[in-house]
Amino acid sequence: MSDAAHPIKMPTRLKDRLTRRPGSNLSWVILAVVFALSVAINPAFLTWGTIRLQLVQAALIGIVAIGETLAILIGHIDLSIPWTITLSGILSADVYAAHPSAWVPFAVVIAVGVSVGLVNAFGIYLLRVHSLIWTLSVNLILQGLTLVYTNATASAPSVPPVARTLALDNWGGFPVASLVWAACAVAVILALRALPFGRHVYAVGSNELAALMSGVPTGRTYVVVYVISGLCAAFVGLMISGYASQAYLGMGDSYLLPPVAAVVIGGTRLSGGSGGYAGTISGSLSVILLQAMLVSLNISEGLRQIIFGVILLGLVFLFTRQRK
Amino acid sequence: MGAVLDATGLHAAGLTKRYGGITALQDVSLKLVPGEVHALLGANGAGKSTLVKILAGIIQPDEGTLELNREPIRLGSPQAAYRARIATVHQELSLFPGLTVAQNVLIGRETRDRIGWIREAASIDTARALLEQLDVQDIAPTAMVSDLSLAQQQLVEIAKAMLFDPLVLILDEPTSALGRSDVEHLLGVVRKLRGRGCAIVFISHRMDEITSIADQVTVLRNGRKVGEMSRATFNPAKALELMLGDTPRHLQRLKAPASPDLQPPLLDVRDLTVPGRLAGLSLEVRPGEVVGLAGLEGQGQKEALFALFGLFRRGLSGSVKVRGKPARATRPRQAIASAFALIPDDRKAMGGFVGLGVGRNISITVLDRLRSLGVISPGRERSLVAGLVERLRIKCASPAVPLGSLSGGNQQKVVAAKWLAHGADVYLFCDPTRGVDAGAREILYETIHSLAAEGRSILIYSTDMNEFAILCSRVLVFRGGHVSGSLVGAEITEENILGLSFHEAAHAA
Amino acid sequence: MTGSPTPFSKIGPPSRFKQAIRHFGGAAFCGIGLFLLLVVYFYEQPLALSSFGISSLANASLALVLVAAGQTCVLLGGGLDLSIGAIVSLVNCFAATLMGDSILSVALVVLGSLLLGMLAGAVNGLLIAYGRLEPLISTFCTLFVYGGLALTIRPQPGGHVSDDFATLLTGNLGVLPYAAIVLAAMLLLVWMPIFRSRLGRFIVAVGDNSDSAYASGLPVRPVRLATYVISGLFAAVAALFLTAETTSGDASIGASYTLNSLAAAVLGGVALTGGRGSVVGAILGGIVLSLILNLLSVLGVPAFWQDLIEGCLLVLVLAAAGVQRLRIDDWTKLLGKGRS
Amino acid sequence: ADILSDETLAQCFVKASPSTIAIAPKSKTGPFRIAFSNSLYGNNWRTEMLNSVSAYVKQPDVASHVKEFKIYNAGNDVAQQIAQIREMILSGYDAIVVNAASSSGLDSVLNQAAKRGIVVVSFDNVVTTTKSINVNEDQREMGRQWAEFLVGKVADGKSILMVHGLAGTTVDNDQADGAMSVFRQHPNLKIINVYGNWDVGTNQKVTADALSTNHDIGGVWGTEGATGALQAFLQLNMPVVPMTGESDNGFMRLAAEHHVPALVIGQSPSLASAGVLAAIASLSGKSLPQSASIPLAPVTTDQMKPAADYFPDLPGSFVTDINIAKCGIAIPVGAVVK
Ligand SMILES: Nc1ncnc2c1ncn2[C@@H]1O[C@H](COP(=O)(O)OP(=O)(O)OP(=O)(O)O)[C@@H](O)[C@H]1O
Ligand SMILES: Nc1ncnc2c1ncn2[C@@H]1O[C@H](COP(=O)(O)OP(=O)(O)OP(=O)(O)O)[C@@H](O)[C@H]1O
Ligand SMILES: [Mg+2]
Ligand SMILES: [Mg+2]
Repeated sequence: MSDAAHPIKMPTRLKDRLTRRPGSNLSWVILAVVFALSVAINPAFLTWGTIRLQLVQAALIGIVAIGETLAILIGHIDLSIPWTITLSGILSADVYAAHPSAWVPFAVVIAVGVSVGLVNAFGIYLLRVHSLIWTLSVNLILQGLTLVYTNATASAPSVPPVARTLALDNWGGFPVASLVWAACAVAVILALRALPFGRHVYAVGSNELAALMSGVPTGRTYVVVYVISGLCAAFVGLMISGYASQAYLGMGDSYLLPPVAAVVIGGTRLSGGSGGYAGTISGSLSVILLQAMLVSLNISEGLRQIIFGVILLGLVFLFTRQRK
Repeated sequence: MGAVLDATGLHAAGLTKRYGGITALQDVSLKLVPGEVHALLGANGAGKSTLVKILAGIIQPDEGTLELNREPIRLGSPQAAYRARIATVHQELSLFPGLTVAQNVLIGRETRDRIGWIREAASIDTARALLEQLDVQDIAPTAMVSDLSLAQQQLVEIAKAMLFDPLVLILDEPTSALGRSDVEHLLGVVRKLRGRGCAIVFISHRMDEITSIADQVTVLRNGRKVGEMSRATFNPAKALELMLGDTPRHLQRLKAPASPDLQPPLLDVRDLTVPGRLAGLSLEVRPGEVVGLAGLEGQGQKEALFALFGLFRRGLSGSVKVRGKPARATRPRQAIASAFALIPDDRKAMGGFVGLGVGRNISITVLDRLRSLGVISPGRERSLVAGLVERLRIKCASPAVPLGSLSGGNQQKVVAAKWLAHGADVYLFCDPTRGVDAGAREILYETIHSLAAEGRSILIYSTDMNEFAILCSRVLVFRGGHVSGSLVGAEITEENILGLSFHEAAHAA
Repeated sequence: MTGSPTPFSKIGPPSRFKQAIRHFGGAAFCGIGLFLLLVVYFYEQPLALSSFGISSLANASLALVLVAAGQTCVLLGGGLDLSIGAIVSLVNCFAATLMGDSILSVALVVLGSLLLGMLAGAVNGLLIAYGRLEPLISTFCTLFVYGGLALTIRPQPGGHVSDDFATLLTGNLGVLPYAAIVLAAMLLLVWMPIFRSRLGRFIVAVGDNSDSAYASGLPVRPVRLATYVISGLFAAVAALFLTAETTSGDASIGASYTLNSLAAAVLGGVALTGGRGSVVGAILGGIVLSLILNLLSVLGVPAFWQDLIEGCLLVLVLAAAGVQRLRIDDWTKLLGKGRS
Repeated sequence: ADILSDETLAQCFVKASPSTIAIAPKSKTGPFRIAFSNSLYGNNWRTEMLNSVSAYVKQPDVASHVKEFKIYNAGNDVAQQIAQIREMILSGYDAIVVNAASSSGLDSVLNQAAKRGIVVVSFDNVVTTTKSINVNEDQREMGRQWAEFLVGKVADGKSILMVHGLAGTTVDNDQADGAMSVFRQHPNLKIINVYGNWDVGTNQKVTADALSTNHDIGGVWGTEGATGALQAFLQLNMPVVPMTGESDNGFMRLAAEHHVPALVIGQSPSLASAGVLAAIASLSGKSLPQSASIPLAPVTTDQMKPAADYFPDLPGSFVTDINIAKCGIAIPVGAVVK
């Protein structure tokens, strides 16, 4: 109707992108600012050694944040990551000690990740419990399970060699961890953009009822999202055990909220249905740089926390303000 | 009653509102006079709701001024509008499902005792009195709003507006969700308020309502005022022409091709029952047939469509067959697999993804088919989307803009487009033209016509009785959850439908 | 068409029973649970009925109960407060660091603590209501800020608390523990007046549907702000009580209260999505939760099993609530967000 | 053997300072009911502590004094620990042995316990009330010895990286104070402070961060979790520097393997057993110092012997010094690692 007055304009994709998604572009700007700040505070941040180190750290957060991004995109959250990491790290070291063969760590990662994902999806999709509190409870159960299983002592003397390769080695000058991260990132970005699964994720996140009524397999989407999230966390558990050369209790404790922060800084909205993994990449790097910068400032723990909180707040303020 | 509006009333001048590139309203002036019903006419997206939102203080105009009783006023917030005694019933209802009717009606104006505590009993009395003023007897003030039907919620919303003893009452499409008798009721209420010296803004897409109630008519097109008529000069045909622009349009009866009886029924439903909602529905629909589900609001028509589409998770009994194969569903995916498609009435809640782009809304049903080498081919997606946008004349800046930024009618077209893309044997239309303007309505009619011509079966529920006469070859009239009679061909008239709605047919034709 | 029959059935008020279930279902559930727990507890520890035993129980649960009530206020308004535990820590450190022995100093510190709690809540509220940030993420950020402030005030646990203040809050008057009196006072002097007045109604309305609230002309932003200020106040009182109980300040004391307050609220039937629930439920939920934790120790449950049991319990309760929802036989009701 | 011989007790419980007063014994007839209140759990040290103390009370010499021994775990939650201690008071135990979640937070409830005639012993994270017998290793001295070791090995003008434990805890503050008392006399050494939270991963991360931004680190003052600090050097292929740390098996193993000059002084998990010993002694009528120091047992890299000081077959996180010879506490490794 009245096509003359409002012709269907077909703007160039580039223009589209710039006007429609200021969030994810802004997150790279912020990363640049954080990086510039780090360098100003300590020029050593410009050395390849430091950058490489930060890349490994960022890879750990970044891979975990794949699952977190997906969970947040479907309008939920995953806070069961810390003890999924710990359980998988400890279990893979343990089982490997008993059966030292190369595929064992991966089998453990898959078993842990898939089971945690299924339990999460069960509570959140089938029972429709709020994901925040369900995943926190699952986290508590995993903590209990780990403690009961280990009798609160990590017992394996060493970690599988593949864990060390993943976390410590370099290939062609690049840390293996960040190469793995890059590969995962490409895969997830492609999946979100070009696979039906990706469209399903956005559809469920923006209106689950409408998704159901459009024939989207909503249950399967939940399951896949949470299983991926479990797998990412379990895999990172293996990597961290390699990084520290041992699996220990509480090794995932610092992975509760930073992944959420990375996702949010990356411009994905917590209400679901909008955002993507590209932003999370810069979000992960920003979070890690911020942490490292605060360490290098050599200030009291309390002040460091305050600064982290305030800076995060500032970033969130820039990115996630609700429209209304 | 408090002070009344003096004869100058509310005067809006030169209102302009832009959303990014779209000018939703351009230099529109409006005079609201006490004791008059001022109707706003316009196609979907003409800017009616935008104007309403400005008067309600929800949004602020980019340009323009407002004067109330010759004093300039600024409506910076909804509170400001209420203080000026301008009360609005929005197109999208603004109720609290978790609160009772009385709590909803009196929200923010509760009766309180000296220390400021709410006196529930007094509030309930006030709410009851207000509902009685509106001649509503069947809603208890202590009922939960979530238990009410849409029509009842609409009345609660009006009662809520009445509490402000408004000088200006704005009703944005109050009748779009109502059945015939509710509409009559509501128009009666509007007349009563007019009699009390209220200035009323009334928006509707139904010409007969405008004819019967409006004292003044303002016609909008693409955000501009294109005509003004008084009761005396009002002429529906002329108004339609102004609304739609130069393109001449003729609504005419679309005759579905009479289906040869030899063809086996595409859809065969026997004794379909949903406890408490649908009592034993049986029907057969042949390819190319368009069957209407008529009756007063809330008699099980919608439930029938929802039950076929798998929206009831349990309790279904009876049989459903499509092309002779069992097709009873407890999940929409099952129903879709048996070749059903449902175009729902509640766009926001069920139809679309307001935050996602128009293109993505359309392609969601056919992702598998758009794949090449496993990934969705952007080219194929783009051409599919572009084709449907053009076919249904969806008005949007680009297929990438979010669905939520489109006007209601265009959103509805997007929802239909999604199912045209997918294709189905049986199309279920649930009040598809609710709140849709004449132009879009015609496009939807054409679409239904062509679907029938292709040999699909179509079931339509509508709150607009005229639609059955235009579209259907057969109409089933529902009453109390079951079919009370059916009409064929020339029998399909408003009178006959209403007759069957109220009195059980002695013998179904 | 005058005299036409009404096309829809008359909608009467829901039965009293249905209404009661809607409002107090969670509370009733917790009440039953509480009763069972108490029976087991008194069976295991008969001395629990002594005045020392009763005040022990009351003291063990009061802080969580108060924090849960504060959290409930925010939840009812459609928000969420992850920083509430950090506010507890902050106020605790503040009070234990500045308190002297004179009555004047105690009074000033108590007043200052309440103000500090409300200020911290107000900052949350301003960020969310006026800064338009998502509650989850912004209170996650302030969690660090308040926790960091607490750590800056008190890098190591310690401080001084007046003995009179400590005994006044943690002792007992006959069999009646002061903790119960504090709770009753908070409910009668703060909660009741708010929730019987317009503000309380607005809080529930905003939590139910904030768009409607805006369109209905309710002061949505001030109401949101108010929920956080109130929750800050409750957190501050909880912190003062903890200060009296622990006679010291500790920057990590509040850490466990965030999840536990959410869990208590959910146990008590408060919806995490806003607008539904009662404070009675949250209070009972808080008592049940702390009693369970206590009972696990009394029953000699091996240490490493405690987390597991606590977690399983939570999941079971959540699942029970979820199974209720499974009985909804209509997809549109089960998933519908836009309910208008 | 008599675990309560005067000689053992005198060797084991040394006055923490000359001004330390003695606590009058509460002589009762045994065997005794002893409650054990632990705070945090879930790290290796605490687990070994719980395992070793459980094993200790089952040793025949000890068991004859103990009628009931019950462990309560509060987690790092003062209020929860207070509730549990109130529960112990109600249940009428003879002694309460506590590893506190907060140094001053338990004072009031422990005073109430003492008022009811219950013997109160605190260890590791000790409490400030004087009604309790405090048993600990001298953390300040430990920090001081580590610092002395480094000062002798690091060239002037270099930096020393102090990888602290958990900010704000008494133990961390004491260790740091002891260290600073030495470092302050060497103003030419630059001190860099980071917090490793006593955890290997965090140690590794903060050390790696510090290493990549500071290139003149000549020594690492590390505590629990120093394994991570050492691994950071190895991971970055940096030449190792003199280090200190606690008795983590992994740290000692790596130090021995890579010939890192290191000084290891451990906080023994068997402090808990020493606490139980103190409780039994006090109940049996022995007078003890109110604040007692258990003798330290420092080891340097050149002194370490496999299977005695460190264990190639056990996990890196195993805490090695589970015996306190001077207190007569000997726990078999098998009882601690399960
Ligand atoms: N928030 C918004 N952002 C962008 N564009 C908007 C927004 N709200 C309205 N518009 C645009 O403004 C125009 C007028 O919309 P409006 O809702 O006023 O139409 P209407 O006349 O009420 O239509 P309908 O009959 O379908 O309700 C439409 O083109 C719509 O797409
Ligand atoms: N100019 C256009 N003509 C026709 N269809 C378009 C056009 N631009 C986009 N679309 C379609 O509109 C939908 C939404 O476009 P959008 O720009 O979000 O895709 P996109 O940029 O590929 O998304 P993303 O980059 O997040 O994967 C897509 O289905 C796309 O194919
Ligand atoms: Mg409109
Ligand atoms: Mg409309």
